[in-house]
Amino acid sequence: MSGTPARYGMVIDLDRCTGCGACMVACAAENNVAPTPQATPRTGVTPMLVRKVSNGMHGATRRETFIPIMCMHCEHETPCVKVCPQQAVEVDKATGIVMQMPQRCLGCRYCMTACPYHARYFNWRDPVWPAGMEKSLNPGVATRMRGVVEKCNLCHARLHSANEKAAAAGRREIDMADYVPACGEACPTNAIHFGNLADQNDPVTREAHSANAFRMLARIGTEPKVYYKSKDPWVRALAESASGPGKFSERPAERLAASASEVHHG
Amino acid sequence: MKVTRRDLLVWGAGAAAGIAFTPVPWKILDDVSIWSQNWSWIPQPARGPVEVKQSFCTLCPNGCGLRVRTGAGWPVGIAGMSTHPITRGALCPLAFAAHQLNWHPQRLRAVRHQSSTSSWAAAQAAFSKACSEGKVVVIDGYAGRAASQIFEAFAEKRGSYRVAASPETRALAPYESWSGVPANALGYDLENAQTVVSFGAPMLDGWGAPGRFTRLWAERAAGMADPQLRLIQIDASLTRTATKAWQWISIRPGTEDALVAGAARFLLEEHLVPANGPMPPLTLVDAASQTGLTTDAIRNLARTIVAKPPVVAIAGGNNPAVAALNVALGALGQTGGIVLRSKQKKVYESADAVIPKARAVVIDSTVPWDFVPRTDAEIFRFAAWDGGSNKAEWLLPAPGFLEELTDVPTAPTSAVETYAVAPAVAKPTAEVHSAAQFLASFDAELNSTDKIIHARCEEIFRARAGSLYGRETTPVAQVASAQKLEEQLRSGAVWVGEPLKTASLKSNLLKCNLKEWPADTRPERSEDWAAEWPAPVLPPLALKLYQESSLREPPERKTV
Amino acid sequence: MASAALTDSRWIARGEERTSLPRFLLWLTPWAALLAVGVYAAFLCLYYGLNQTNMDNRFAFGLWIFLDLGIIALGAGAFFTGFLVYILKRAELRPILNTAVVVGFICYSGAVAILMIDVGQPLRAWFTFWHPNTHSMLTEVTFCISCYLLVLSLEYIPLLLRNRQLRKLPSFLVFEHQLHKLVPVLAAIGTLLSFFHQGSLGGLYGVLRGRPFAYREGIFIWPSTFFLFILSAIATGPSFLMLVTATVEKVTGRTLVPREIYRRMGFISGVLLGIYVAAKSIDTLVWLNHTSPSVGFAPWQYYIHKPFGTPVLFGEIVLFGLLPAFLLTYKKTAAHRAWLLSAAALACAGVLLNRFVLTVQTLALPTLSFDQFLEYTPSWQEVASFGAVIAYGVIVYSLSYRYLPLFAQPKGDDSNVSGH
Amino acid sequence: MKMQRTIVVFALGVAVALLAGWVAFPRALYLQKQQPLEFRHKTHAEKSGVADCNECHALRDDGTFAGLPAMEKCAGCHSERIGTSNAEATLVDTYIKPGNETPWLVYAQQPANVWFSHAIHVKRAGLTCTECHSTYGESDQVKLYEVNRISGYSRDIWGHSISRLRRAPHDGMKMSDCEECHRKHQVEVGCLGCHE
Repeated sequence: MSGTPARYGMVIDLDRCTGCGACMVACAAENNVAPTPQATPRTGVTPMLVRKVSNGMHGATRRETFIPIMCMHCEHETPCVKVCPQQAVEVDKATGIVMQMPQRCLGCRYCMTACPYHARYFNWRDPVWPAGMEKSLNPGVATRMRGVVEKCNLCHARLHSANEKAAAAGRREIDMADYVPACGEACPTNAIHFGNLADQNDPVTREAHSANAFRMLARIGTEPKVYYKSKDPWVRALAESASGPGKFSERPAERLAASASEVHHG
Repeated sequence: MKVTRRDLLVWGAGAAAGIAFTPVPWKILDDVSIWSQNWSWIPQPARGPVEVKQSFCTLCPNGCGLRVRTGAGWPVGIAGMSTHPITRGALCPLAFAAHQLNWHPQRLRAVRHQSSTSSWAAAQAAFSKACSEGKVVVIDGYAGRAASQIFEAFAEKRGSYRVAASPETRALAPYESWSGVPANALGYDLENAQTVVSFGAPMLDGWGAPGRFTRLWAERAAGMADPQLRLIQIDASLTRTATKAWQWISIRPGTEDALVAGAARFLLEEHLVPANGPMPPLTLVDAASQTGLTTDAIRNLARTIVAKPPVVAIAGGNNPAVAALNVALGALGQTGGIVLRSKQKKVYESADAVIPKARAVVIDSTVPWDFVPRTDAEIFRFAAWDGGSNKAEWLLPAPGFLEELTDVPTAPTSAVETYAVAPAVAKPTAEVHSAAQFLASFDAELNSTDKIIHARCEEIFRARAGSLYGRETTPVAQVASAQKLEEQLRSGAVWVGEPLKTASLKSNLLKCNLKEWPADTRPERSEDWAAEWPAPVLPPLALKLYQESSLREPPERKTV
Repeated sequence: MASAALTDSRWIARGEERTSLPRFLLWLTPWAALLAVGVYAAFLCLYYGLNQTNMDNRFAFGLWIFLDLGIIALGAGAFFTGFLVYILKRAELRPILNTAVVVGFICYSGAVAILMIDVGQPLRAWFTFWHPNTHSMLTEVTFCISCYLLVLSLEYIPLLLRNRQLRKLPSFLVFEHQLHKLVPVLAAIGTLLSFFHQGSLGGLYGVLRGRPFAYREGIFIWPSTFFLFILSAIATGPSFLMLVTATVEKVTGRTLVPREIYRRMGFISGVLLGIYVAAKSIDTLVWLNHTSPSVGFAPWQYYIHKPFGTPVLFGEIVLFGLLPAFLLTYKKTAAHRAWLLSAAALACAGVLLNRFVLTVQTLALPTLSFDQFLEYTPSWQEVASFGAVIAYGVIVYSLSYRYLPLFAQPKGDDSNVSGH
Repeated sequence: MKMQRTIVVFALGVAVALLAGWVAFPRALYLQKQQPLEFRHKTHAEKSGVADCNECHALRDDGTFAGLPAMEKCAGCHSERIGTSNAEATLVDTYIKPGNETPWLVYAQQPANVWFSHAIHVKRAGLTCTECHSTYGESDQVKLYEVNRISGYSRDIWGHSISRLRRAPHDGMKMSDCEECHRKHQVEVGCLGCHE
């Protein structure tokens, strides 16, 4: 819409994340995700999902950290965009946002199998709010119906508002203060930094290129625009997969971790 | 001419061929897919103007600042109030979906008597009868509000007023008993502390005003190898706070007392602390064997604790040993320690489970749901949400989240006095009355909340101390009039009082003369954030945290 | 009943001996029941949504996709036989052509039906035609499968019109005759379409950059699985046809096609399987030593999660690949019907295992370093819908066998080839 | 003879289908609804001196579009009856005095998943109201409101021409109409540029 295309992205400082989950709740509220009593960790809709991971040790040497996982807004051969049969997913040229259009989606879930970050969610059932609670729905975000995929759209409703505000004020460029995704706004420790990676002067751009910054599964070459950073080498190693699945698992999976390290030895 | 079956077939074929050249199949195909995009049973947000209003969270006594977005007149989104001087825009996860609580399926929408639906008139009649027959006890959840004043005034004449203490207030109880200073006048000066030793307190997970310490930690500790604020977490397991602490000391569950005693003994013996307090009756070796640490580890911990003063120790609940450690460390009345924030607080009788002879007990909606008094009195319990099993004869629907005007007094752990006014942002979704309104209907002499807030504003204006934190920060001395001050407060500004001078603190107050080291007490352990959350009913979207992810353990509903 | 039986016999081709109507209905009953349960399960899925399945965000594809890939691979016999008969002029395979068409039609229509339940919003599925993403393998699959199903229907219609009663309608006879002339053209179109969708079904997984277990590097614009899928489908299609025909012979107690056809089909199947196994082995070696390590995935990590150990890979290549290829082509074993059919069964099992590994193992394996190996058990609704497709196949085939001249010589020769 | 009969019967089938599809179907598809009030744009422009659409259909300060004016706006003049028409009586007695909003049926109402910013189109792109809404603002009658029985959309979205082939310039507000105009003005917008 405006002159120079933006590349919105994030740097999430894992050393600051206390795993409180404020981003998850704020995201769900902003994006009109229904509270679903029947949902499980594998059937819920959590466009922002904080995962707890450990260094695989036990006792006093055990370390844990939290990783907010969301759509990484991949830039190169965006796996989901490439597979969608009916253009329900696209990379927006003006913003770099990987956009998911639930109204176009036919619910084939091919994109979900394509996403290495598991950042896509299927609406396994129609959203239901307790009677009256529909009044609390956030205007600017249409609710979804069952049978479609959804994911983080970088709080596009806020981008809309920022854009509209700019237009009303006669500006072409949005004021970045008007556009902060709900998760970044909610984070009590300021771990989520949102900015325009196309802008060399944006502090987020500098941070994304700092020594401790890394991207999940960077080697598969999808060029995510969500960066993480940590001073802990073991946390940075989470970006890789070669150290063996199961080692940093969320739930206690000693057996798996043990077998992985055995194989590693041999 | 006879119509044959063959004719019908041919006619049908013609019609079928013809229909393909009309809009019928194509328009229906299109409309049906549009129908599937707009199913009528799936609600969509209402259209209407969007506004932003400032208010304060009333789910717990900490009164975090909220920026509430409303759409078509209803709250549709919540964010932190970045101008709030204590929480600075940070909130706990529950706040972000709290606006949906008013439609929670467990919302109490009608008066209930002995579990069946009743009316306000019946409740009033019953309460009126009870008042005429005997004493009335009023139990408050957060003292110091305008409503609290109404409760106090009512109870003064007819019985007694008690306060159900929060875990943070309970942790201050030992200082209260040793110094005679009321616990609600004490606070932790975390803003100036350099070392915080937490014995199981969820410092980064909802302790105090949740945003306050997390903001401090984020600015002065997060990701730093040598942080300005050292957080040492003593926890049996790797809790949320422990994962992010500068140091995590893993001990056997329930052995905090022994660790405190061991560390304190070492500090006293080595004269690493100035105080000459009583010596803990536990050797380092005993402490080590109880906690499962080595003696060296305890020595190191002790040295680390005093390495970077000011230091303050914080317990997960009422733990006299931790309080004694603070006394030994000289953290009382010190900058960065435990400070007296106000001289004017009074000691309230703490509400415990047993209520002596009374005819009626009124429980305010701010009292945690798991508080169930053991009494023969008739219980009138106000609540916005029905948390299940309780022994109240009367359940009275109270205003829900942001449904009534209330004031927000100082948070329990704050180092400074604060005052704010939380305007109602949402229309009540049921016929509700607060306990204060209910009691006021029996006593014409009682002031209204509105009047008390007005009086408090005038009082602040007259005192000319502290500043107002709104869009900009204004010292009270520069505010033109009491009316202006009230206007500002009513539109979301926060008043913060002057911090009391350390010197004056030391000279007259906060001296704990410990005769002997407190005997072993099992500290109340706060294992789960949700269990200690005062509201048993969580915003429905909190499901994301414990059911749709493995981020947290599901809350255990406390049943009595 | 008698009159019903009388009516029934009017529909059976002249000169054919078929079992009595009650016996036939008895045979159909259990299948009809299975179909009914499956249709009910499918209704539940359409009415309440896919929460009726045990699929989830992590196992977004389940039993049904395995079914689709499996039956489409097995149904490849239809286009391949058409290709052999009409394009390569292998007239000796003609007796099996009708069966091939019916089997193909069943497999493809079954797959499309399951796909319509499997997508969350079937009412919007036509958007793929209106707003196609030409880069998506699924678009290619959707276009080709829909078109090929149309082709199969057109190929099935002449067969249908050759029913004794329908032949009485003169205009139908003309229509059938005209349509029949079209069949070689249809076979050519079908071959082209099948070639692409069999390939793109393989490409479906091969392009998944985010799933290094499935990801394969490209040859031209397609990942190697594109070609492997075509090869494995045409290799096992004839084997499946052999199995179907042999089963029908067993059930009816008749000899329906000349023995020679089995040997020929088996040989074709075996040779192609051999080529497939060789290609698959090369592909696996390239993937294990180059593709996967280059994106940071060590090959061993795919095989540490039981039950997906290296034996599965071994089974795919040797037990269900090399072994049947040998048995089908080696003269001594190919001469024995038992060996031949066992080998055909192994080949079919092999292609099913391959589709299973690609659909299920791909999703079960973790990608992020802190992910878990995932498990998934289909719900009864998924299993019942799966069963319904099989029941549907059996019913359609049974009806076709009973009322259509499946094994008759085409055009002008209505006598039974079986010599009965 | 037989062939002729077949052709006639077949043609009859085609004719009936064409008639049903082009004439009966559009009538059956749309449900006609009455607006709650008889409103005349022209009268308002002439008698009350409302010169600009903006005066009633205003942009708010944050750029959002208020759409139809709230009851307060009408009450500004119509706090008591002006004139003697039935509509006037209904307006004052049913809506203004009890403080109810008029339940207007909005012709150009887009579904919830569409985000259309008047501010961007009017202020940034400089479109005039009539470019999309035709000259309805100068009309002397309320239009008939028709709603699609299947999709629930106002007929103005698809447009009044059922074939959408030979349409009046402002007929239709479907996504393809938006796209057409965007293409014409070479403004490229992604899906979420206009969808919520």
